[in-house]
Amino acid sequence: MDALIVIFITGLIGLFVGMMKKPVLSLSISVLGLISAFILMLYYKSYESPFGNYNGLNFTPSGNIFALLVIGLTLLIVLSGFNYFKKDIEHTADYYGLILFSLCGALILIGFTNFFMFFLGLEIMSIPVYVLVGIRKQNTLSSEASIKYFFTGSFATGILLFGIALVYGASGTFDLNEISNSVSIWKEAPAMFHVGVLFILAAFLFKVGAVPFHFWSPDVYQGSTDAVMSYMATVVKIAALYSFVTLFGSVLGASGNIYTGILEIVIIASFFLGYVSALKQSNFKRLLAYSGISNTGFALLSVFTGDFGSLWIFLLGYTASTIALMTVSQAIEKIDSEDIKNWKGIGYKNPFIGVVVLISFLSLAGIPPLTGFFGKFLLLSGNYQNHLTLVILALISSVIGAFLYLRFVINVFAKESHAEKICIGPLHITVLIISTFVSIFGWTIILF
Amino acid sequence: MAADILLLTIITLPLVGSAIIGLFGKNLPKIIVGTIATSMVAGSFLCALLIFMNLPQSQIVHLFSVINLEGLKLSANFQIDALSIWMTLIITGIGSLIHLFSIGYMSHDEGFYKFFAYLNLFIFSMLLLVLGSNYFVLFFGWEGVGMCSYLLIGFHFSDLEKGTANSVAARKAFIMNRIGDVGLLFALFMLLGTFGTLEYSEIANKLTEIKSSGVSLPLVAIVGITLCLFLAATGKSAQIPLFTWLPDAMAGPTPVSALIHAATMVTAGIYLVVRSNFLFELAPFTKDVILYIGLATSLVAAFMAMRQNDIKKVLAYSTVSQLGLMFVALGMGAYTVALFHVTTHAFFKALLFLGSGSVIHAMSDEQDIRKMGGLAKKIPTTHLTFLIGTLAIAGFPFLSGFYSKDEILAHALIHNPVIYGVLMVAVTLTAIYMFRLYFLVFHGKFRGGQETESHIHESGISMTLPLIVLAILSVFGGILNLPGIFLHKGAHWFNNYLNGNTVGLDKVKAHHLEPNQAIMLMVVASIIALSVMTWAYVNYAKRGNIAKADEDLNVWERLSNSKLYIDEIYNFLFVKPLEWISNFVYHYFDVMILKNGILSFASLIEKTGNLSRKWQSGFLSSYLFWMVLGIVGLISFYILKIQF
Amino acid sequence: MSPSVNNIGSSLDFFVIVAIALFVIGSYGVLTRKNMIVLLMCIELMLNSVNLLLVTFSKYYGTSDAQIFVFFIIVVAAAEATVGLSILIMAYRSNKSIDIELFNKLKD
Amino acid sequence: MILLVLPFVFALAAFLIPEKLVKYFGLVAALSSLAVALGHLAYFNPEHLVYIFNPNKAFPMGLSFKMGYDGLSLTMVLLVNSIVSIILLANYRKELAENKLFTSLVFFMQAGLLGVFLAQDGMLFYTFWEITLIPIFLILYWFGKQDNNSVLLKFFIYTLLGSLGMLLSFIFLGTSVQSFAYNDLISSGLFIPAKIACWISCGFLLAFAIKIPLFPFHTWQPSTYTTAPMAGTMLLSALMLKMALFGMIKWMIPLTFTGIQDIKWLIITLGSIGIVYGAVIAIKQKDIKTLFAYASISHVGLIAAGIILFTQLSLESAIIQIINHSIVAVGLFFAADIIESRTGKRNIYELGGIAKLAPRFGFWFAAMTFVSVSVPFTAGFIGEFLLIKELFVAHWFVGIIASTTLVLGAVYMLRAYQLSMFGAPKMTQFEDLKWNEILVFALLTVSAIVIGISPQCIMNFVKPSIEHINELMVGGLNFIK
Repeated sequence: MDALIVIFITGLIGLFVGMMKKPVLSLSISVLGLISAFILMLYYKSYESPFGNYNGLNFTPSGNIFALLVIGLTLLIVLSGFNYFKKDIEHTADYYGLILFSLCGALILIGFTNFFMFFLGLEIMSIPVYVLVGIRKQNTLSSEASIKYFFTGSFATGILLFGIALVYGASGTFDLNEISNSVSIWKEAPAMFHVGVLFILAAFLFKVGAVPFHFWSPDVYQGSTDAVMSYMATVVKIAALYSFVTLFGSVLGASGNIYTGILEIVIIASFFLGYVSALKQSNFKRLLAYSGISNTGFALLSVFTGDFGSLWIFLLGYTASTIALMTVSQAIEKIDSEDIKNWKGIGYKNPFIGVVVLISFLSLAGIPPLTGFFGKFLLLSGNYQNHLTLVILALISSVIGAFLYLRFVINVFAKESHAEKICIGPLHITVLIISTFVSIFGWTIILF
Repeated sequence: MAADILLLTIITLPLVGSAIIGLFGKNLPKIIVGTIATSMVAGSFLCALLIFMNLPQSQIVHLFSVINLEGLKLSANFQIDALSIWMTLIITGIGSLIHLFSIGYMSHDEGFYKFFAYLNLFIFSMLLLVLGSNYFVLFFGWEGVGMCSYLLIGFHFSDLEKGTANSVAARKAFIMNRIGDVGLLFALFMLLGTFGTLEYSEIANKLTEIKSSGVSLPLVAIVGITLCLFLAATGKSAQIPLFTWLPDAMAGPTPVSALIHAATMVTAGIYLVVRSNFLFELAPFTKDVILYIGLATSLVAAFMAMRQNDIKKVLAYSTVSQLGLMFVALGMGAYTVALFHVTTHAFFKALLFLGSGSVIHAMSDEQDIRKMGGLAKKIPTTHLTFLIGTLAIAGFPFLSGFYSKDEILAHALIHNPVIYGVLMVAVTLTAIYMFRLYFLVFHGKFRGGQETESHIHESGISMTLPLIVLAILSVFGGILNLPGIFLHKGAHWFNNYLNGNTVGLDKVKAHHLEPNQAIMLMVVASIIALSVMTWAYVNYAKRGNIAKADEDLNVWERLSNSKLYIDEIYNFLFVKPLEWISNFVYHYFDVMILKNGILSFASLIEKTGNLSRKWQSGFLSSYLFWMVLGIVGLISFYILKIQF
Repeated sequence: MSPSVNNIGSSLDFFVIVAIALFVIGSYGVLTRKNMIVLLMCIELMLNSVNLLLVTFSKYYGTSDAQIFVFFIIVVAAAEATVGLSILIMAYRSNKSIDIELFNKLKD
Repeated sequence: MILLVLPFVFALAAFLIPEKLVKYFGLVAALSSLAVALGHLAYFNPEHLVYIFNPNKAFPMGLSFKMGYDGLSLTMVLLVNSIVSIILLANYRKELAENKLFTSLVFFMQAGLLGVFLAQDGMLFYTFWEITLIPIFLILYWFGKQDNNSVLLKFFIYTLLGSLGMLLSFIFLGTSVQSFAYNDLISSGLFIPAKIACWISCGFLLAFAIKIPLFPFHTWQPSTYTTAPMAGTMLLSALMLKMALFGMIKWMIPLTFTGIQDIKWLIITLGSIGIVYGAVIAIKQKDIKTLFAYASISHVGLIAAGIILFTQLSLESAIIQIINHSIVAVGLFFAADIIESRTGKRNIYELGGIAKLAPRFGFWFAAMTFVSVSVPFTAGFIGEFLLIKELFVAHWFVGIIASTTLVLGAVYMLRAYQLSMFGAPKMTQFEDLKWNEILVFALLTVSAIVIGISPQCIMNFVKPSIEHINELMVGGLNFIK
């Protein structure tokens, strides 16, 4: 709870400091704020918070690790995006302010106990991102992306609210525990409740980017800048997934037989559609967007088991690789890193980037020694009992994914190419080292 | 010294010889290399002679065990008994003579040390084959001999015009032998299956136990084993199905053909049948198969030899037909008689090959008899020894060939007069083509080129000495097994020597002709030999007509000259289809179905990739439309679920 | 206390039906209309239909937390409207038109 | 523990060594790891299992990171270390030897392979199985022919698809037994219904069949072998192949014995088809490397069919044949590479008369041809003799098909040797072998002969571990006669 407040305050201060046109200062303030929030969140159990606690937000132990992950990731994003943000002096503080406010929304989403807080968290998270997507005013693509994101987003909010209203109508309360008790009491739930649940499910599938509702993500990812895209692909997705699993994993689990059938179809569709449509992609960001869709499909597997640990490991692997790749694409901004053809031979000419790209793609593909594999392994072994076909299809789709990633790695490591040596800024190097370290040794966390 | 140490020296001497020459031969002078090789083989001949003098009862020497699991015991142990020692004597005796001969013959060849290393290795593996006390060691020697014959036949692989032909012949020999080896392999497996062991003595004892205990004999297994053994024998001793490699193997240098295709390797098949006589006795069906195939081979080979124009090809076909003769003897169960003919045949065939070698050496590597003639005066010793060899093989009375052929004919008469008749035809054909060869080469006027005539010279002492020794042996070889009518107590010394000591031979009942029939037989044989000699003398020496050129050969002569087109038939039946299948399978199956199949599957996925990319139309309204459609899908799914 | 649409008395039905009708009209408007401002208005319409629904249910349950939720929804709707309009102006400045069909450059 | 860590250390150290010294470093490092392995061999008693890393802490999801070796895996470790040192020796004179990246990748590969053979835990086995895929892929990609992207992709994806099948089976077994340790997996009395057991063994089969490669899954192999650099082909054919065969002996059959019975005859037929198929295609091949690749398909089909019979004799002779196949693969591909590096041509019809220009090469290439045709006194002779015997005992018809390898083997090997070596020389000069090349050939031939003469030393070494596997077997049904 206090971490939330600290972040909010840093956001405000950052905005005011922005007026003094010193980008480094606003960077340092937001980094400071984030680190202190991280520490607060780490030891939130061991001290009595001065602000007292509000029952609308409580961070369960599993929620806690997710919050830590989210804050850490924002820290990395803020650091890696600094080179881009400081280009137009006046607006650097806006970037940081908006990202921090959106982070507050994400934290609320991780700790919500009733629909009330859930709706607020979702909106606080989404609205700043609408603005962030369209921040490059003069660029038509980014304005088009923000339009698409805004309209689909608000349409989904409308549906979500309609769902919440129906659920409220059926159960008479907004609080999750009471709903779950009443769900367990009803021997046969009223039709209105189920329709409401389905509407909420639809809104969630949109937010997460699963198949029937995935159309926005490739366009929006392509339109937004690298830093914003990495933020959307990691923090927004984690928060949405976590709330999805809390809601549908545990709370509405009792009425599970309705939506498991639908969810399976959605997962299988997102497996294959994501990787298959990424095969012919020539734009780097769209490729990552499509692979993001399939990885969401993988993450949704954890809804059946409601197992937060395996979801965490998987997301750790996925987000570490995405952050690393996006930082690399920011680092080699000079050669218009959006088109894959320009990536040819980069890895061979500067080996550090080559190694980072290799490890992150292998971790995404799920090659064993890396975190990505253990995430998938834990998810699959949790689900193989009653969803065997799902597991087999997951493996087959991950082969297509491996083919996709490998073709990219081959392109990056091509020997005879005209790419030249690129020097990378210190910030980028630190971010890359941290994320590669996480990709390689991240899985050892399951041993403690 | 104890027999087993002698035995081991016999085996290790050639191996040591080939190792020394192989490693250091390059920088040793030629004469030293030659003497080392010959002395090694002569040394093992002497040891064999020592063992032969005081032959102990058959004794097994265990060297080391290759494999011993509870289910399977295979060990390298060797055996001394009459059969193995006699074969060693032949191999090492004639082997040393041939080594002596090849010192002179190969003196101007730059691969000199390599040649002797391979020869010693060949003798070593032949000794392994013969001295082994179980089929496993026999199989070791069997394949080793095949390998060495490949190396030796393809020895002149690098000379410019005939190089590839030599290596193709060597490859053909190796593959044909390999087909025979597969047969031997199956025989071994079936033996292991039925008897659980590969030792000769143990198998023989098991057979006697089964026979005495009245339990029904595993007849099907035994017939199977014997047939596979016979298939192996045909591969190695060039019988009907697998004999085409022997004439082509003449591509190797002449001492090689002498050693391999007269004295040692070709006799391996007969040794195998004689060694496993206890099995063949129980399979009358296989014995008949051997009989008829032997008969067919001797006739066909004799016919082919009639019109061959290469001196070594004629001798090669005569070897095949003599082997056919020996297999006929084996078919009739006359093992010792077959072995006697092996011995005598080794003598005069080695003599004829070495003789032809010195003729070729004299004619500076010219092998076509149409370019020779009237060499009698120019190379007298070769001429004399070659004449003795021809007389011996043609069955001239009182020479070694006469006695051994007579024994086989006697057995044929007893067994079935028809076979006797066919054999007589084969024997006469042999006499005809041998005398034709002799008169064309040594009599009439010289048909070769002017400068080859000037070079003709009698070959050195190292080449003529073995010729003389072999000539003496082929004259007095017959006394080994004189029939009863000549001397009473010493008669059939060779048969008794063999029957006494080898496993299973003593149980074979020997049957003899009464004296007057034997005399009548000998008279008939000698009359035929003499009449053919005079006819040949008249036809070739007196009227002086020579072998016709290829164009004006009449029908049967063209058939005989072109080897009844058997090579072309084999090529058509086996080689061409194999190559066609290989191409077909590779192009259609491997490339078409498997490789392209998978690639097309991959491109299918990529096409769907294109399709699903198009689905992303870019219009906001279509996105929202698909969202609403998704929700409708969810609700309808829910409603359907509620109904059922 | 398990209310369902058909047995809580006729008065609630009318409000729910009106709310659902409003919601459907709003979503239909979002799908078909070309002009972005109209789109914004239709989204607002959907949100208001939800407010109506919430108020009727809170009247039925007699508790007031749903009504507080309605206020929050109105506040959020306002925030969204402002952001939406500013994005709209930005789009107009770069494309000189606010017709949604023109914005289809981002595709593959 | 040094046994496994050493190659990793060398791989990293390779980057620090200056360019000139890398090739000496490579040789010294490979030999020292071989020495360490021999050290382990010195005081190793074949009866019991030696653990080199045995943390007794209980890990989640049943993972237990146990590492250790018994007779069988120690032979494989020795094979890996010696073959890697021979590869580096063979590579000594080529310019690739100077390349730091190449040497470190080779040592990475060695570490992965050792991991596979030393793993006593299902997941660990699977992890190292995949790790080995990365270095070999990079070697093939950077040091192979330039335009081999599609070939490499097919190779990587093919093996990955197979290993995912194995992952599924491991997950199924591991989670139902609550532990991935080898001893628990193998001796858990868990009863799997026959149908599912068959699916599990099919999962394993998919992974191993693609790696071996068995008949229908082999299309990646010839193209990958031809485009790979020499060391890459040797690593692939001599060592990566053995992972699959070792996996069959140690993991596939014991773990899913009930399932294997249904697909046993399927594998035997696939193996025997592979024998004839590989040999027949090899007969008419023009490119010498593809010819040897198809030859290795034929050799390996026999081994795979032998292993599946799972009798004491067939397993031991399969191990001898595995060692023999490594020797043959390294020798033949080394000779093919010598021809290619000196004449630039690989089409045997364009070659000719090399034996006249380079007699020493002619001799040693002949020696390797005879070892591969399994002439007596070579390991191949004993291995093939016993394997064909077991197959013959299993079913006479399979025995006959297996025995065709003798004849067809002679046909294609001698054809390749004779077309390239004999006849009139078609090229002007072909400089003869240097000292390191002769040393490699000598080592290979001598080891083939030594094993050929006394296979008992290996058989005794491996026998206790096979009996150990059999005792631990589910239901302990003692079927090894």
